[in-house]
Amino acid sequence: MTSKSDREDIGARLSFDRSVSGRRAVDTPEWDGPRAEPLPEGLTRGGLRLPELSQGQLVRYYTALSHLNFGVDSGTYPLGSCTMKYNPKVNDEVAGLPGFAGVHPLAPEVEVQGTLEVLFELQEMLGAITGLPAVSLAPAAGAQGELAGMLMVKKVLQERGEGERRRVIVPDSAHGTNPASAAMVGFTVTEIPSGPGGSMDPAALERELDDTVAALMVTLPNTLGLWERDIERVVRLVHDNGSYVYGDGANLNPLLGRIRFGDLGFDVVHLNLHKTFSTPHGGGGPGAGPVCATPELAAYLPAPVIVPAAVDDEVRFRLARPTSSIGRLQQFHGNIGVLLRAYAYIRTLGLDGLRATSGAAVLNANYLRSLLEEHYALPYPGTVMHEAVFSGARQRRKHGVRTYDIAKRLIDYGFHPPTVYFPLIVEEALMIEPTETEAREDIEAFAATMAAIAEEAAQDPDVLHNAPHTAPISRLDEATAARRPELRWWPGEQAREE
Amino acid sequence: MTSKSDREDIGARLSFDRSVSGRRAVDTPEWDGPRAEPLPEGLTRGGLRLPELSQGQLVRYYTALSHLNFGVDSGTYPLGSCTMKYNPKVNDEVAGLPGFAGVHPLAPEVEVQGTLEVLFELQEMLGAITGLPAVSLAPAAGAQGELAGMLMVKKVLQERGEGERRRVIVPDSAHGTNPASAAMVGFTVTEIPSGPGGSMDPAALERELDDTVAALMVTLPNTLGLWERDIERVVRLVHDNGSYVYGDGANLNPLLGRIRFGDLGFDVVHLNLHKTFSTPHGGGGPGAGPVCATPELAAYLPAPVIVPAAVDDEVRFRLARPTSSIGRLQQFHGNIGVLLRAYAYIRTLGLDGLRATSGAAVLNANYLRSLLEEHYALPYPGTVMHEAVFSGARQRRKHGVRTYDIAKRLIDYGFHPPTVYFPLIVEEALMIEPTETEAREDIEAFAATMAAIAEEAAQDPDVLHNAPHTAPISRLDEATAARRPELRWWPGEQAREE
Amino acid sequence: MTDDPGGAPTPYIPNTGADQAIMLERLGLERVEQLFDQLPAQYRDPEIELPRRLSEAELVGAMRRRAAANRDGDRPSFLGAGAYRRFVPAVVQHLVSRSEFVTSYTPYQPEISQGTLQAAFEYQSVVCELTGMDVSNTGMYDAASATAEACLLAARVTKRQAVAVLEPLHPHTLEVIRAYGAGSDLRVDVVTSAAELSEEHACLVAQQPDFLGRIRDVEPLARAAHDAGALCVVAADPFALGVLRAPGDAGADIVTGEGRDLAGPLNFGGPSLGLFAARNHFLRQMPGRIVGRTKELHGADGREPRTGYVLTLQAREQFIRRSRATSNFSTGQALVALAFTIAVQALGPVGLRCSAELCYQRAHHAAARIDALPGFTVRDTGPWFQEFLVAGPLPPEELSLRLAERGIQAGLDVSGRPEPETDGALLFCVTEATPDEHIDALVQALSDISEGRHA
Amino acid sequence: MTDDPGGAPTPYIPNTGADQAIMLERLGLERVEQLFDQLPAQYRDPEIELPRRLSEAELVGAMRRRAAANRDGDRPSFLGAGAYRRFVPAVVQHLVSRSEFVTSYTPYQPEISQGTLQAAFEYQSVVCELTGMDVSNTGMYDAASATAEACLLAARVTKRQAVAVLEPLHPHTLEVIRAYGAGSDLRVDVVTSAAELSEEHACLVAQQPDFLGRIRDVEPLARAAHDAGALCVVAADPFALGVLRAPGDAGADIVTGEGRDLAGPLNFGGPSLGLFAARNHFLRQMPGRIVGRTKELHGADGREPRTGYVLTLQAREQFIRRSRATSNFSTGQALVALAFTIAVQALGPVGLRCSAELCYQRAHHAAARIDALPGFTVRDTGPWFQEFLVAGPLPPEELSLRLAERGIQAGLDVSGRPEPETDGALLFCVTEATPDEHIDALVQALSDISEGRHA
Ligand SMILES: Cc1ncc(COP(=O)(O)O)c(C=O)c1O
Ligand SMILES: Cc1ncc(COP(=O)(O)O)c(C=O)c1O
Repeated sequence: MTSKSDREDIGARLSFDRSVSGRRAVDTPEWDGPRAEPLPEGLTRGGLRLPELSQGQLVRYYTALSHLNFGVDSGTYPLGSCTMKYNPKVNDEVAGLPGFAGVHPLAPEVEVQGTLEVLFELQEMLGAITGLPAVSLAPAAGAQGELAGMLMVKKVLQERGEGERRRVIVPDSAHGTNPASAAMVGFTVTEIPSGPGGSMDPAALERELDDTVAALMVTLPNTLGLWERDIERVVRLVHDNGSYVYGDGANLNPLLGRIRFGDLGFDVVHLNLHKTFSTPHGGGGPGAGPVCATPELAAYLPAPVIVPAAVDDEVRFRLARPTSSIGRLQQFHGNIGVLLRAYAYIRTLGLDGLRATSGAAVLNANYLRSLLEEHYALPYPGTVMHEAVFSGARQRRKHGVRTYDIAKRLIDYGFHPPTVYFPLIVEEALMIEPTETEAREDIEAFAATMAAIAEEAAQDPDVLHNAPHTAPISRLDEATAARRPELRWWPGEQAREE
Repeated sequence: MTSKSDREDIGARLSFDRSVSGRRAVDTPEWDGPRAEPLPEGLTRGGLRLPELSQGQLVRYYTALSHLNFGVDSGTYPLGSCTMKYNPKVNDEVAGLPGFAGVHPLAPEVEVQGTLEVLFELQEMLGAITGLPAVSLAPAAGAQGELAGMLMVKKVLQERGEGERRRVIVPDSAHGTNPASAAMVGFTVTEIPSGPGGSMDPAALERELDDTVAALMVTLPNTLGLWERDIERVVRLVHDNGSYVYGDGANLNPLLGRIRFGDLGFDVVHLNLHKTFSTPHGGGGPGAGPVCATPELAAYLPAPVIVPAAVDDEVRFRLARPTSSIGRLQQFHGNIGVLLRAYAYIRTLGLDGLRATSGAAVLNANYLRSLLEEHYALPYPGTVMHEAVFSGARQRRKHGVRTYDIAKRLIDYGFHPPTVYFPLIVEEALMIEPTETEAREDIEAFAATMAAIAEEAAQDPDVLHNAPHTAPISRLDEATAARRPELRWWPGEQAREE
Repeated sequence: MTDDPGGAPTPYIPNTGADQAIMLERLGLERVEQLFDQLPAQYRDPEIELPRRLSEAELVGAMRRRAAANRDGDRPSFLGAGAYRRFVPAVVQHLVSRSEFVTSYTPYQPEISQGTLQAAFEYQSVVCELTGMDVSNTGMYDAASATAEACLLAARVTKRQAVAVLEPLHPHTLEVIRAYGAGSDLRVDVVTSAAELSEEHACLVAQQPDFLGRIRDVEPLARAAHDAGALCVVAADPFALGVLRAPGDAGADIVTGEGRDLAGPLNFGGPSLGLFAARNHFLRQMPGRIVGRTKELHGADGREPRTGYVLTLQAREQFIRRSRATSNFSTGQALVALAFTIAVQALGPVGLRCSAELCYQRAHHAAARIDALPGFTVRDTGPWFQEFLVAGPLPPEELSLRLAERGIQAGLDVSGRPEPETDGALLFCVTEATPDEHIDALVQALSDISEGRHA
Repeated sequence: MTDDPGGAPTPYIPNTGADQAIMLERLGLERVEQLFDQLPAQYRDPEIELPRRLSEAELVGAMRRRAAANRDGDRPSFLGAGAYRRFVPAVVQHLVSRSEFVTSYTPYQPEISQGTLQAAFEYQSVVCELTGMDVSNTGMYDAASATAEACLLAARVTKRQAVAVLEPLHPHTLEVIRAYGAGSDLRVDVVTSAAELSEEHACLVAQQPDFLGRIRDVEPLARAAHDAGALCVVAADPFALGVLRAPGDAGADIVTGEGRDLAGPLNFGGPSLGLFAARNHFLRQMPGRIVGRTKELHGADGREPRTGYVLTLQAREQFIRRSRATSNFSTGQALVALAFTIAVQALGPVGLRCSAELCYQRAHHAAARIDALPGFTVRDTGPWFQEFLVAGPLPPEELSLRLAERGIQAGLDVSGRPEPETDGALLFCVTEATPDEHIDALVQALSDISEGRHA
């Protein structure tokens, strides 16, 4: 605890501002051997403005910053689409074993067989879980997985001589990375409206399908937390059109052990290991976004993939480059630390544990849905999968209270707010994903708080408008931040000039 | 951050109260081999009431508890006599190296040479620093070091045939462990009053010296933060009386590299490694309280000590039992983790660094003293060593504000209060030890706050009486806690019965 | 490292030469050294021989080299005898590393120490549940010193000047009782049966399981002690209490124990943690710190007073009662107690029982395999938990050496002891954390040795 | 593990059978499976072959075994080529392990994310200072993908469809540029001199130090790029920038770099961290997240509004602009960026310079010792930082194997490359963190090899 931070303007004093010339936080060794010729002057730097703090001061500063943050370990964090679940500490521990942590990415394969074995087994397990047996673990996050998948589609089409297929169809409920990834690959994005039930409208899809269509990108369950009712028909339509079905598998959590993308006919899917498979989110990464594909597309996977070596080889696993690989997306082999955690997670759950996980995640979401339904509008009623998207439209219209205000008010009650204003197709969206690691009583407490806030919205809307009241800082001026960006520390005078 | 904890009655809900039957935080392996004969019924236990929480719930609970605590890494913690300084993180890291952490205390010596080497070198270094070359690292804390030292004195006297020496003289400013340790060894404690300057009064000492006196226990610098002005004379008097001089070396920090107990004629001294040599205090341990003695007393040291092996031995260091050892004080060899940190600390400072440390500690204390002198009474004026003991007597008499209130008010300003009501000889004592790791600006901020509080005491004493206002909890009913002790969780009904 | 003479002298000291100059000026001084002028000049600034200062990177290198000079703790080991390798859940290290716990001290200011205090209350509750006792302190140095303190308590309350300790007891525990006892001029009688108790004895001390691994029936011991007007002190392995009868239920008055093994790695034996729990009756005679539950004096902003925790019953303690205190206890093993608490709670009632059960089964299975080897016998002297006596075709010392050649740490050589069953025997230990491969390696090595195959 | 069928199914799921029953009842259901009824029945609950479930202790054992199957990272290694072992101060790991940092996500709610946000602002400031740039994002996946994104940015702002990459460049970086470029149908021209630039090129990409370890003079490259109307993109090692001229001062428009090495251990290459900084001018074209400083809208309780940090300029980003975003960037490498920031700030201006200087001196000293060995030459082709080309008496591949037999990881075999100086050469790397003993071992091994002594 740092009670002082409640009063102090900690944000006004960066480490740079706390710096006193001559202080230092660590000693570094001195060179006492013969000195090499100094570098030519034109190549060396002048000054370097970095903060000078004693070690204790640096530790206090960052410890105090940590106290301004809310994490999953602080409380319920039902941020929809992000699967903010509790992540087992043992997975962090084993991922950090010196034997794994110490190895160089270009070490000869014979010297990294332990890591390669884990990665190979993880490929196999993800292939088994998705039903798409060709797996590359290389992408660093979901968005890079999408990029990989789209590049694969582009390349296979080019090799098939269908380079003119340059359109990608995306439902209007899709996560922003979907259209952005398609665009990065030079595809034109066609958004199609969702049907009235929240699922894709096969008719709308059919209208768009023609021989310019490279692929459909579809999120399953979709970002409304709903199962795509017509997914089998949709896949068939797309395939019949000679196009590919790309699956956004970031929402895999509710499907674990229940159904497989491969069985449904998907061609290529990315997963968000940091969401489903236990890497804590780190304030925004690192993550991992493996791509899983059909055997047909295996040759296009990003490099590297791990392959078993020939039987008589002295090594058991090798790094390989698929024959028609789209190439590398990173200098080395991906976010290994995240992959180790995912492996550990699957090993400690097994198939039963994975099924229990999806079951508990879906049950929690539906229980929450049922508790909240009377207090907030649910534009797409019925059974949800892992999350439920409510609308604050009623509160807005009746009481002039926005979803934004509801979110801020939740902070006062010790909850992290849900995702808001996404998906775009829901007015004043409140996208709530409890995950399987919240207890029944946590969900009930959250629902009770949401109900109390709905009541407050009616009785005393200003308490919402001015929320949060108990957070380390109150509402910030985001408009000015964007209009007159101040993006880095400058020394005293320069700062004033800016 | 857990903003909710500000409002919630977290103390009312122990892990036991959060328990739900059937939850668990870890999986343990199942035994799938053949089963041994079950234990006879009379030897096995019935139920076991322990909380059942999911792993995430357990983590959130203890994370929330941590947020209710203030540590050195949270801010200035000038708790006198405790040397609450910033402790380098690298020392924690190296003490935890698996090579050190994994070894069994009864492993053959040949298999633990790395640890024994460190311990041997640490003995040597502490011997060099104190000027008392015979060192045992075994005692687990300062108080156990005192016990060891007193047992040594008792034993050597017995062996000298002077078992009738059964009195130990202790100044009235001494830490409570001093008389308590002497008493545990069966000595009668005679307290002598301090002189008007805060140092021991040699005349008062002389009056007590006779052939029933086993030893004098003296703290250097003493608990008023003062150098004992007549220490040389005092030592001479005690020795001339055939008694031993025991040094409480818990306050070694200001003497590092400046002067040595051995040179001053002390016979045996304990150190508080956790205070001076960088083990963080852990909410109250573990610590380490080595005893350092003259060669005369070496044979009496507690076991084990580390000795170099014979030159032609295959091992370099051995555990040994001094010939007339008082024996073991613990089952094994002491708080090794603490000893490793002390070793690391001394190695990274060297003699220059140690001197810089004592210099900075003493300068900080005197700077603080000079800043506070006009606001609070300083019963023993003049240069202090590592800490300064003020008195809140003026505030008490004039404004009805006690030192207790001043301490609580400091919390509101983000500081840990100093030690209060100790030493007993200062009325309304405020014992302030900034340590060397506080920056000049921290000391100035603390002094300014103390000045502001003195002002508040005059203007608005109730703001002090009701402090703290911003802490996780307000003043607690300590009287009822002691009168009707509630010392453990009981299940529902039983709790009510109690 | 900056060579600017005005820079801070170490990374841990913020104040630079410029800072010091400002501070000295206020004090009317010119050099820091002047602050030490009152120290006797003849002894000032001695030349002290210390090794040259290392930078952080150099320190890490030096420590790694020394750590590497230890035998790798991951190799097979069958040493127990008071220190047991246990499975400690990963959450433990994670939570006890939080700097709010690590860098605070004894919770003198409860308003900003509720984390430490409430956790200590959890600890006391856990220890009471495990041991079947009414009250627990917040922990002591280690099991042996806690047991010695129990003897002192018994002597105080019974006003008797002797204690009886029941063999087989860990010889180091006995030594510690003797050392502490020497202070109070307590006679320590080593007995082999509770029948040897007399009216002179303040208490009977028994280890559970005993030093040779056997499970004791505490009830008759407690009865015998009480019959002699003495207390019954049981030094129990808290992990074994996952399956064994709580000593309190069997009549013990004080239960001590070692908490280190459940809290983390062995660390060559320390930091350790002494459990100390007793019947309510002895509360005000207990050594060590005790935490109590209470309420806020006033509810803030008109709310109900909230629950909080404080150090309590301090009238027993040295800083109040000085030479009449119940002990000299001050700094304890708080962080280890926190780790112990979290570990036990992470295991929970089911996990602790299953782990202890697994330990029992695995040890017995290993013993059976060894017993089946030609030339080896496991001495059967009643129910045991995790340690067993093995006699083989070679003298114990030689057997140990042969195993060491094969990279295996043998059990402790107990062959010199008075108990007949220890004749020619090593005390092997297998716990829930002993990997199967290690047991396989041991069985293989023993069979190789007995058949004269070379390492 | 509890075998009570009503217990929680895993340690991570709190709800027990009883909890589920209550929840199901409210939903009017009987079994959890019913919630999945809408999924096509024919594909429901497939049999998936996964290895059997492990308890925590078993997992740790399994992972330790696999980790042990890797070569020990503490043995001598002279591999660099884009991943460098560095001294990382201990405070880094300590601070980045704080769960408030670790278990939070992208700071969408600034009021309870100031820790992440303010630290990101520190990061942006540090990166700008090191690179000499005006603005930085909060970090990208790795240096190579950040460099590829820089090419895309250059193409967007220049509206040109080709980029020029200057050899020697890490071949993997080149591959990544090609892969990303394939998306935008960007032509990637590999050039060996800035003179090959033309009006078709959106940018010139140069590595600093270059792939073969030499230090580039960025100024003429930037001039050449600007003369061709192209941007100058420099992929720099941020550690080397402790002594090297900031690329921004030499005219670079965008600077990328790899932050992993200063943030922690190599981890087989990842998690990594891509630095991305640019001139102000390109701010609104930048990919990735950006944090800005602002004030509270209203000061609480009549106080002055305090300073806070927010994600800003989000109009560039995918979740707002979707297919017209500057990139698809979402989850990044925030925790690595935090570690990088703390490491650089812990070193501070003096420590970073001294460490980089030490790296330079140690590498040059090692090179000189190798060069002095009969049969070995260090190819001298200008100033270099920490990597150097060694040609020996054996073909590179064989030399590597001989060193491997001696437990030494040789430098990278670069002998197939077009540059004449790489002929028959290995690229050795020595950093500030390479222990002296390792260098001694290498020199000894090389001399043994050249004299035909056996391992
Ligand atoms: C549905 C969906 N798709 C894709 C992504 C992108 O994944 P990442 O953030 O790992 O790049 C996310 C998460 O942000 C997501 O929720
Ligand atoms: C002066 C003095 N002596 C002795 C002690 C006792 O040391 P410990 O708490 O380590 O037992 C202390 C600290 O509490 C002390 O400050």
